[in-house]
Amino acid sequence: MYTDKVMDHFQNPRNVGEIEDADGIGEVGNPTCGDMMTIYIKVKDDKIDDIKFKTFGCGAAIATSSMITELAKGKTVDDAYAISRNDVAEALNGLPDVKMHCSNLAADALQAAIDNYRSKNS
Amino acid sequence: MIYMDHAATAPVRKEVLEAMEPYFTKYFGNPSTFYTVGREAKKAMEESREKVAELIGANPEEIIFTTGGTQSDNIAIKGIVLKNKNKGNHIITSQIEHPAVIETCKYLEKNGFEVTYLPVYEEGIIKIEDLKEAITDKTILITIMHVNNEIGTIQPIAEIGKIAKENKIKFHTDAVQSVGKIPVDVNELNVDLLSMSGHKIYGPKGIGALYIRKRTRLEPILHGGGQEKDLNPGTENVSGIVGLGKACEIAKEELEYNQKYLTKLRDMLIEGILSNIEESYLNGDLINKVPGTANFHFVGIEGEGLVLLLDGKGIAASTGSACSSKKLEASHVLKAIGLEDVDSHGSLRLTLGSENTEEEVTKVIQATEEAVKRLRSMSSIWNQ
Amino acid sequence: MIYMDHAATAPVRKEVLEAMEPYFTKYFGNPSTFYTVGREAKKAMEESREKVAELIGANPEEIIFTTGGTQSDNIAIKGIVLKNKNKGNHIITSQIEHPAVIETCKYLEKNGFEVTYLPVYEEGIIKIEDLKEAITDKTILITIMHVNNEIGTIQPIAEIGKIAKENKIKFHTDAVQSVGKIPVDVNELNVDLLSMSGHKIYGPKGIGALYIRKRTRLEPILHGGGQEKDLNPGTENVSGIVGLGKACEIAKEELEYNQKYLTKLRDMLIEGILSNIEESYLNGDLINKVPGTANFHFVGIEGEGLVLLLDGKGIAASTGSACSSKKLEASHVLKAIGLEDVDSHGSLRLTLGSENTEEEVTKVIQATEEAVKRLRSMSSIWNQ
Ligand SMILES: Cc1ncc(COP(=O)(O)O)c(C=O)c1O
Ligand SMILES: Cc1ncc(COP(=O)(O)O)c(C=O)c1O
Ligand code: FES
Ligand code: FES
Repeated sequence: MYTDKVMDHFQNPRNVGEIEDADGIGEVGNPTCGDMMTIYIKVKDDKIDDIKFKTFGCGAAIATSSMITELAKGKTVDDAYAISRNDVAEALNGLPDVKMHCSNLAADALQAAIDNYRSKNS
Repeated sequence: MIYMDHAATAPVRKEVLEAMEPYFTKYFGNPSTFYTVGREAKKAMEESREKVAELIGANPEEIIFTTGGTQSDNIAIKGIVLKNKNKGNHIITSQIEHPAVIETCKYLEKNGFEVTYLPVYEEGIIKIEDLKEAITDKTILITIMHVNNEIGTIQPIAEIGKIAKENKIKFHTDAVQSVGKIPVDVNELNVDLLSMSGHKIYGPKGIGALYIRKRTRLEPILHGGGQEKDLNPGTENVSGIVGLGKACEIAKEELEYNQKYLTKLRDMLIEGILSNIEESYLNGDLINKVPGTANFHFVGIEGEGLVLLLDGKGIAASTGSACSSKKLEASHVLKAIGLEDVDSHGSLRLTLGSENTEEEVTKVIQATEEAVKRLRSMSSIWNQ
Repeated sequence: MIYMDHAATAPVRKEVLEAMEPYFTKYFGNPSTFYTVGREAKKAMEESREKVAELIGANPEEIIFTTGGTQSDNIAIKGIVLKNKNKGNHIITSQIEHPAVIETCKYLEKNGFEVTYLPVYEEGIIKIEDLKEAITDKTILITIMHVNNEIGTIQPIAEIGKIAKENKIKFHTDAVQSVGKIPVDVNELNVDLLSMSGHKIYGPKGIGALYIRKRTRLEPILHGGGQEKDLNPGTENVSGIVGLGKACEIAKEELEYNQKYLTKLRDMLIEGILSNIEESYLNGDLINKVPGTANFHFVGIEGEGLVLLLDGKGIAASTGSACSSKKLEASHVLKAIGLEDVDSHGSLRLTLGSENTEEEVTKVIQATEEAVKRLRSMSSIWNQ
């Protein structure tokens, strides 16, 4: 069902947690639908300096959260904002069709966090 | 591996496989033929029919072999309503039936029939009052499952059957999850039709049976060479039939012991989980429940992840979470007993079998505790 | 035992049973579950789907598993006509189809459909001219078997398929008796749907497959948990599926050799019987025939007695005689090729398999000669 990469990120998720003094927080999803994702970012010199997540959701939701934090870390804010759901799915060597929306969620959460950061810094 | 998903399927017992083997290679004849190797096959089939009948208190002539629980349900429900459509068009069932029954009813709704889906309340059990109220002079079939596959609750089948009889309405029960697990007697239960499946009782997959009370007429839904009273045509799955017979024989012998043993294991499991894991709850009634089944929900986590983490520790378990289903819909059963979507997402079903041990139960409690902790530590909706 | 009734069923090959065994007890999981033991089952199922597809030149996604040839025929025929009933109500088939097709067509006739049964003449083969004439603008399905199970004749499927395509009519073929015996390629044959069965090719009973060309839509006739593209719901018969896959793999490997070998044995059989037994005749075309099948009639005797005498000598064979059938009707196939009832009563079908030997053929010729002589010696309609 899941690729080895997905299972790896599910079982050993990177960057789990919260950032106390985050520069941006993005929260998407709905617990009723079984998914709820929060991404915290810390920005330094226009780059994602630190990033953490917390997710209530399926294996794919956790793995995509983990993967997007890896993809975003160190990128400029603009580049991080441009990460698409396909980028996430591809980096995980693919996701089952019904789980593609989970990677959507991860991209949305990161964008929401960046929006939140930008709104505070404009 | 610790296998705790016996409501999904069970391994074939060694004795069952041994009984089957000669019918693949030695007595391989087509039971419709009348030379020796065909007659041997036929004979084995009829012996198996007797064993199936014996387990449920029926006559062998009242048993037809099918390709599983789903086909039994389809043959029974469509067979009765198509045969009796000039008498009425109303069917009564429950909200927590297996898809084999629910989807069949939905299909019939699209074809001119009306269906009442009785509620089951928090306990997961229908109310006889609701049933009585639902009956009209157009009601031609009541179909209510004996034991639910997700939460294990037992419906008051004998009582339903009495009411059906009084009202001259045909009564079918899907007993796929009760046969071989609790006592099932077609006469005590007052049923006209009863579905069962081999692979839930340590028999092979792809074989089942349908009990059809004498003088109950069905319209066939499959057409062909006339096997199984014209209701399941096609060359008979002889080895599967022999396996089903053997599985029934063993189930009968071990029923009493297993009921006690599995009740003990299950209660240990429930006690262990509820006392060790905070914010954990049992789904469905505790008392009217089949011995081996326990269904929990854990606040703040999602069931698919839980099942995957348990799998990582060699434990096979199941969830009613939407995220694990193909259609991303939460379990209709958990919904029917009043669980909020967010709670049904955190559900875990553990169903025990006779090969499980106390040691395994202890391990599963511990592994579940760890997995729930871990998932909560990364959950965005868990805050302690 | 000398087994010469391979058109009825065949023993499961040793390699097939060996391939199946782990899926009863070790990889016994329900393929719908997503923990390891369920995923193993699912994986085996998909590998098997590839093997089935490969044997008939299809894509794996175009294969669904069924419970046998009869179910494949029912799912295909009813599925197509119910899906397309707003386009027309006419079906074309032949007079010599298997009951799985004929009875399905008769049932549809009772439900508003019209069916043309094409004649097959003395050769047992339809005429393309007849087919062309039968087509109307209401025709929504042509269903014609590839190889007949009684006389072994091969229909011009590729040609029929071409005409169906030109007229935009869906085309189904019952290939239960051709798959694994002669080359079958769904694209060369121009078919939209093709039925096959496991137990005719040394696989297990109770398992089959249906090829459904991409973008061909069917109305489901069974309802349940959505397995096999919603067309055959129910927990999958994993061991059976694995067995079918293995049987297909072996059939593919040995096809060329077996075709030659069985043709040789069969010709030896035909030559031996016709030259040794007076007033003996071959039923159906000799040329357009599957390698292993030979169907005879012997003047002055009755088939059931013949089969019983042969059985007494350890030979398993079959007859188209009414006296051996449940309904006491003579074979509709022998009738369709113009045999008088009295002749079809004296019919004998011998169908060879790869485990048969020349020595066995010799013995069968001799035993048949003796048995026919014996029956004639007591026959009231035999006078020499
Ligand atoms: C209650 C119930 N009914 C019907 C079925 C269907 O049985 P089968 O999988 O043999 O078709 C199942 C199990 O899948 C079940 O649990
Ligand atoms: C031509 C043909 N079609 C269909 C069938 C039915 O197949 P099954 O017995 O697998 O249902 C058979 C054999 O019985 C057959 O010979
Ligand atoms: S969170 Fe529900 S499917 Fe991924
Ligand atoms: S002669 Fe007895 S059944 Fe035909």
